[in-house]
Amino acid sequence: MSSRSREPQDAPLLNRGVASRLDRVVDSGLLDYRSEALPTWCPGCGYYGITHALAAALTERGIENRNLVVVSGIGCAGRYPFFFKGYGFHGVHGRALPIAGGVKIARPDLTVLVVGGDGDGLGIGGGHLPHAIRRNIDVTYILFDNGIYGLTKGQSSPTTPQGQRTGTHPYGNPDTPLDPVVLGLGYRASFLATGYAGEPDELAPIFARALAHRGFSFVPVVTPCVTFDAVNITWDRMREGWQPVPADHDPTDLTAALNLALDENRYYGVLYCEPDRPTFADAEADTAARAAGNAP
Amino acid sequence: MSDQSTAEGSGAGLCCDPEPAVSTHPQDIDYIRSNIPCQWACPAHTNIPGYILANSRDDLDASWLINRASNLLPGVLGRICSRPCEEACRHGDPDLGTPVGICHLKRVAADGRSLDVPPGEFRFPDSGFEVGIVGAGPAGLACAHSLALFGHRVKIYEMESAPGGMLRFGIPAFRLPRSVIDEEVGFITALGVEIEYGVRVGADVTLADLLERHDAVVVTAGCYSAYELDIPGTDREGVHSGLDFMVRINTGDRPAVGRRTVVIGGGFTAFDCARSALRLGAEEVSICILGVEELLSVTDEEIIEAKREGVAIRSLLTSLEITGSDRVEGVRLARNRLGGVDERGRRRTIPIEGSEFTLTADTVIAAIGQKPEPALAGSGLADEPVFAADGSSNIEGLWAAGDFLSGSSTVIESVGRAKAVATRIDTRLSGRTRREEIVTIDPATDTDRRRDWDFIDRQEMPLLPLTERLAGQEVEVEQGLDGSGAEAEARRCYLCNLKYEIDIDGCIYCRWCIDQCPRECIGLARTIEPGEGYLGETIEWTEHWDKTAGIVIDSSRCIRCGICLRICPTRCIGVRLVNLVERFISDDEEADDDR
Amino acid sequence: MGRDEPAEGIDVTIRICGAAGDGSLAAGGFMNAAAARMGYHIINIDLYPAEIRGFGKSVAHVRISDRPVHTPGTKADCLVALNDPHSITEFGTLAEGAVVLYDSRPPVYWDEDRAVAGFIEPGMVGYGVPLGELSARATRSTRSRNIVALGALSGIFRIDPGALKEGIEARFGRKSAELAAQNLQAFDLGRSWALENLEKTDAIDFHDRIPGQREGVRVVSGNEGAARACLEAGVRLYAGYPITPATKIMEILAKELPARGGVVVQTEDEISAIGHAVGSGFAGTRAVTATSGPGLALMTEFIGLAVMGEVPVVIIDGQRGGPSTGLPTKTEQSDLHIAAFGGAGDCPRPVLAPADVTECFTLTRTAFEVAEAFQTPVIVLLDLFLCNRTEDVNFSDVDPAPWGAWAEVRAERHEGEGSYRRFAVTETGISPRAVPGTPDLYHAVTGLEHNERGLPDYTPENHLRMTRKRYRKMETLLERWPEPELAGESGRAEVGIVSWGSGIGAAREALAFLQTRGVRAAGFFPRLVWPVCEEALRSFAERCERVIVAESNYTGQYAGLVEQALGARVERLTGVPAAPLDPAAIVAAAGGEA
Amino acid sequence: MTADHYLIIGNGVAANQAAEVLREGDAEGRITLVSNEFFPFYYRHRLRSFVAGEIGEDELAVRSPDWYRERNIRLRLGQTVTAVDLEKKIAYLKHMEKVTWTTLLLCCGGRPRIPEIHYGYRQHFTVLKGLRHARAWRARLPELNRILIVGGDLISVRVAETLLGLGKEVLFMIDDEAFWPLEVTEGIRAELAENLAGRGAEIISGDAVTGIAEEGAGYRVSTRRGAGIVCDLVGAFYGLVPAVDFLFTSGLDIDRGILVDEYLRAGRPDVWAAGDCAQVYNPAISNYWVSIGWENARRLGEVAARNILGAAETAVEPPVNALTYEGVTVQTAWWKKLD
Repeated sequence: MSSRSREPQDAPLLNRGVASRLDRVVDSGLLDYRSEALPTWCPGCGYYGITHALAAALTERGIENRNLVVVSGIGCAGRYPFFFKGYGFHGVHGRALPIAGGVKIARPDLTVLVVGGDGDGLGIGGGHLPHAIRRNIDVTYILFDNGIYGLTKGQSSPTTPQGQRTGTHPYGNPDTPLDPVVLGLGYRASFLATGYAGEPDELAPIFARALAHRGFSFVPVVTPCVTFDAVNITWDRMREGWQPVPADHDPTDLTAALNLALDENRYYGVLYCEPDRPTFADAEADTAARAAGNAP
Repeated sequence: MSDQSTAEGSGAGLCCDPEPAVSTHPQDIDYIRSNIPCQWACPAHTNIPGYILANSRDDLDASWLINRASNLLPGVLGRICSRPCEEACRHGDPDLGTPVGICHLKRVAADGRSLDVPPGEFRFPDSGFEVGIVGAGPAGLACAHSLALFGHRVKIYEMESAPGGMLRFGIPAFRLPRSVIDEEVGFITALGVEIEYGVRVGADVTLADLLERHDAVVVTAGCYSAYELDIPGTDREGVHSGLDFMVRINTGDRPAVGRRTVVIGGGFTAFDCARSALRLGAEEVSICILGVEELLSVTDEEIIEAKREGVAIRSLLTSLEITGSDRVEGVRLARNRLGGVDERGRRRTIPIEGSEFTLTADTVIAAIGQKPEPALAGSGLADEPVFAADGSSNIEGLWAAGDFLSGSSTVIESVGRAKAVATRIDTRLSGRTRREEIVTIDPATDTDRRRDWDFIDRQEMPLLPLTERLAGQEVEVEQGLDGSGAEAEARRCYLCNLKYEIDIDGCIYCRWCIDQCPRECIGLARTIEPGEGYLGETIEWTEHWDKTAGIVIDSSRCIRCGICLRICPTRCIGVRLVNLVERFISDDEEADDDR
Repeated sequence: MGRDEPAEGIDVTIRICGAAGDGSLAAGGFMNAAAARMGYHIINIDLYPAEIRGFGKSVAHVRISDRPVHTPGTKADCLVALNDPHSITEFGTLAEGAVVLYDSRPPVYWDEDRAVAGFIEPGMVGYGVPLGELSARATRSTRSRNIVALGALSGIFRIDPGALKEGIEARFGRKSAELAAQNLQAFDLGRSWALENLEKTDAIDFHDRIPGQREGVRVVSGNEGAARACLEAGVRLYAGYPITPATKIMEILAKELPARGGVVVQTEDEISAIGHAVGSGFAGTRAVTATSGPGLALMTEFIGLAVMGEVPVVIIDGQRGGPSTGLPTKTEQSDLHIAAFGGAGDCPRPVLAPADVTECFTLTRTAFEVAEAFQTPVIVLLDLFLCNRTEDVNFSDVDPAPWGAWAEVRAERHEGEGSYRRFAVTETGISPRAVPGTPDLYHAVTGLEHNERGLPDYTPENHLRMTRKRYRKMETLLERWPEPELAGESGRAEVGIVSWGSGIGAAREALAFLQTRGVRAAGFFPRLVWPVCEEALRSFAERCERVIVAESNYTGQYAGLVEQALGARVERLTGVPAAPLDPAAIVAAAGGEA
Repeated sequence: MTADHYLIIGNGVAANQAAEVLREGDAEGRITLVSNEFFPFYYRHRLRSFVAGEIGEDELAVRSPDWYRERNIRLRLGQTVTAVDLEKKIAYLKHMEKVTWTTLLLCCGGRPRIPEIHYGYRQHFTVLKGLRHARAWRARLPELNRILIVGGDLISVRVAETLLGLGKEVLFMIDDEAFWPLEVTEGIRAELAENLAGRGAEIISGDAVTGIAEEGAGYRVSTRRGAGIVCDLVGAFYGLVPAVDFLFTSGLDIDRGILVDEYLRAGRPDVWAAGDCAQVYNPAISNYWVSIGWENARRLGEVAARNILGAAETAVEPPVNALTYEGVTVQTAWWKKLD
């Protein structure tokens, strides 16, 4: 053993402050958005990464649990309200957005978060998305896009790539997958950001901005299903080709956003944001004002 | 580690420092205690996972050298070690099976190496100091070896005509062939250590003379004086002291034993005497012990083999008297009950009144322990030497080590402690500490251990058939693990010198590692109470999601299977190689560092 | 039941319980297939959770007998515990003296109240097998604990390992030869460990005997039977949306249909699914969709359209516990009313309910004929228990049309005066139908009330006339449909048992038991459950002192139809145990001692 | 659950007697019996008749499952305790379960002893202690003609008689290791030998087995004197050793058996032992003493239970010359010469 200099050593090297790091997590407030019961998603599920980032974003926004409502549909992601501390509404398959709209219209003071999977949001519930966007209801909709139906054990979803073999497409999925980003931009969501489950640190500020946005904010997040998808979105493959939205990107420029969305690289961050579009509540207020003033 | 480049690319925080580091922090040293229990249990702190890994990579030379770095007698200790390491081995935890055959693997390397001599060891330049050592037993040899490495000139004064001390004169050859001793002593004398035989200190030369001649003198004269049974009748013909009995046999004598031999005592010597008596033709041999078998310090294998050879063990007996006229006719015994624990941590045994009876015997061997020779009479010194526990004495330059200092102990304890004494002597002579224990922390890769290796059964030591054993004292009973046995046994080691860690900052709490973990060593942690020493035992676990501050690996339970590292989706699990090693601190490099 | 039978008879019920992911269902599958191959009769039902992991248990329930059996048996003779906490909740299903096989090498120590071993009562037999360790030895993981358990079962019960190993080899061999070899090793380790280490103290013994391999016998689930019917019927289009427990039908058809010129469309929801199917029916090709209660509820609007438009379409409903999402993994017979009545308006359509796996095939097959013959949607009511349970079936022995042949009345060319009357009022109510592509017979199908030509007509006279026409088709069907199955006592009976669908198996076993106890009992087991065969029912009721209607729902949905038909009250054996009907409950209701 | 939990390890007569007495004295406490045998409590002395085919397995059972159910006693069969933690009061079961207790009663009995000197070929010995062994004997009996019995504890003599009664050829080798744990005088030994010889057994004395090898379907046994005995089966009857290996890590005082005081307390709070596994000093014979036999075990089980419930009865009685066999009295003490 060659010797090295014997500098005075203050701290142990093996246990590098694990205890204080745990305390830091507790102090951060991240745990305040968790239920007591453990999530029942499969161990290794990407949803944990999303959930972790979401907690960080809610912490950053300082949103009180009591003022927060999470609405979901059916599917693995639909379980989220059960693992969350706050008000949740676990609705029926594909119909989360209408319920969320009802909540938000009735109680504008609440923060309403909608979560759901790709099947729920783009398949059975796909018809609701454009209309929720059109009304610009002030809710944040996070789409957990894992490209598969996990809860029913691995059938094709609207974002399953063409050619992928699934339980319902044993010879390969014949359909072109939907791209929720292009879709959202095409529907002209007033806010659209993207991300993936592998980097909670990058995802959290994106969620925070979505929550801050006035109007319908749509955030499709790519996430792996470790149980029923071994080929498309795996933890390793999910990371491929991502880079941050370029610093010079103008998020108010829809064409630029669409160009990014159609680029073969994938960008995480805010692609499009139209902060001043009137929300449904704004429009209602307008209507109310017109009605009050009998203006035409 | 293999994952590092990609992990860095993705920005995931890794808990592994890419750079190697060393630590002397007490908390890091303490980590070894709960995490590499075998190494900590070894009095010489032999790097056991290190050499077993070398074994399993079929690099027996490396394995042997790692062994030699801590204990200079791997061939000897690979046979007759008392194996405190195996008692501590994690593989022997109740839910994990049986300990790794650490000792047997040591022998595999010692017997199977290709090197004839160890390659050049690190040595300090000649210091000009001269050290005299009294006795060429394990402690004397260990002292001599260390002091030679420190650059001192060493001369050993040995009263017998051959080196080894108790190894040669106490332990029977059927357990330890003499050629093994000769070879390993040869590596020490090759460093320039001189041994003068046939010199009895106190008679042929006094300690005062030696202190004149040398800058320091170490007394490692061992425990050559047998405790004697303090009961009537020990002067009858047919009564032997166990140590004398063994020394006679080991110097070529064949003491006569009768048909019924009774051995009194329960240590290795008692068992050696009993088994030797069988080889000398005794028909009925029994060992009378004060307590019960469970409390004996000898290994289970020793007990089983003695019984297989026909030795009977009689428990809970106190000897009261050796009966007979001129010759021994029997031993009068009383039955004991177990009492409390004495100040040395041993169970008391209390004779039961009215339980006396006599066991017929024509030979009685009393092997109840040894003590240092009352020697040093005739030391020629003005003051009576008084030794402290650390080996120093009231007389400048006079030291002691080994059994002479501590009382009868095991070979590995002697070696381990003698090395420490040698370091202290060197510090005194050179004026500074030139050898220390450090923890080295290195980046590591996952091992390629397979999970099914955890279920390999402990490999049994091939033994000579009973019929061939009793043919003679020289026939070695244990044959050594063969190739496949050695390979299988080496695979069993968990390699506890690996440390798997989760970087909380990179964790998404997905619990995949917990799900896949074969032992409940990963869990949801609420907090870690600092406590004393390493964090190990003070993790506060939780089952609540809203209380889970982090997912933590309890290294003191981890069996190093590596499954968590391979499964972690955010690659926030890393592995480091943590070794407790000793290093010499040389002047040159210190000078370099100062620049 | 069954364990009381003479000793030489094999009638063993095994439950393999695990957390989802433990492979309990796969193990049950291997056991079924092997037993059937060896010549035993089997009934199997898999009970699985909606969630993949985390919560919920999954249980493979296998009954193996050397005689034909009608129910899965109520009490199990053996529990294979692949997950301790879940398995503890299974003890209520065990027969006296049952064998419990548990994992003696779980990864961690269980606390006392979480370990199956502690719940084994005196009189039961507990065998601990180190499943995890043997699995790790064979496959280096815990994946094959289920296979080890199968091996152990084979050793304990002396079940000839040949057929089991063939099944394992075939299944894993599809993935890789190495995987097959590893799993075979897992099986062998389990078997030899059991043979070498366990002291057999139970009485179940197959004596390594093979009763006789039956040619052509396959292990088939109700879903597979129904899917086979679709294939044999020459279905052109299957449109569906995944839903438990019917998804399997879609998955099979997705695999099998393309090669036979058919198409499977996975639609975005059930609304779209039945839309596709109705379109296909209108176009003159056979179409089908399969769903469960929530999907059927979504489809009711389209069912109304198909009734109104007289479009043939087959809807298979695998019933599960409701209402709403309900109990997605539990069986129930509570969709009868929505099947018969769901939707807007007076909306007649036939509802068929098979009694066993073979009938899932034959009756679904017949449903296509009836749909076309009567130009109507036909609802086939399976239930989760029927969908998922497997039985040994030899299709070469099965009469594919036990309910007669039904011919479609097609209009091939224009006859008579005026324009083509697509909805001509006839004596039978059936109007010759033309499909697109047929020359000259142009018309429109609409959901609006329409006249014989298919043109909107809201007059009260027309509405009454056309409603009568649509109901007339049901009367014709009743006239032509074979007599319902009458079982047991043919003369005067102390008790008459009426049941339908999967309840018939339990009712049959109960009836047989009652007769052995000297109770004069008769059975009425219809397959056409709506419309009700009133005449046959009336004459049955007249010769029975009591009539009990047994079904697995809360309100007695069929009993209500029976009472309506008889104009008298009947006894109801109902309840929502979220489990198949229990023969013992029927016996008890009939006043027999079980 | 705050009530007491009496955990009894064992399911022999001592264990069952203790369970019965405990239940009579404590209606509430939980009582659990754990036995590594798969069979319910059975009459051990009827095994000989079972081996001979005179009675069936059903005639061995002492109690029906209902007996336990009615008394709310949990009986765990075929389950093995691998370790106990006396501090935390947890028993670890081999199938990885932790069972906590408030009172532990060890009635773990004995297992057949094979002297270590015979370890090289122990796999060729056939033993007879429990029903498991009896089943094996019974299954093999029809094909056995010539049987060598070595050792020579009390059971061996009875088994030899049974075999002779079935017309089998019996060789009986009274080993130097014989009669362990019993020690009998030369006189008794001679008497037993004479008795067996009178029934047609061939007695071999003054010799010992040194090796066994398979030969054909049977065995060839080599002896110290150089004999080569060919036989179909070698029955080993070297007595029993207490089955206490699982307690070695517990810190409990164990010699041959669990060392207990006269009240059967095992030196730790709330830990007791009774039956064949308990070793107690008996002043009347100046020796440690392990009682064997059904009645003794039953009595010890009863005493232990009573003492657990608060009594202070001594288990040590003057030796009653526990067994009488064909007019020969055998002292059932360990390591005790009668002279």
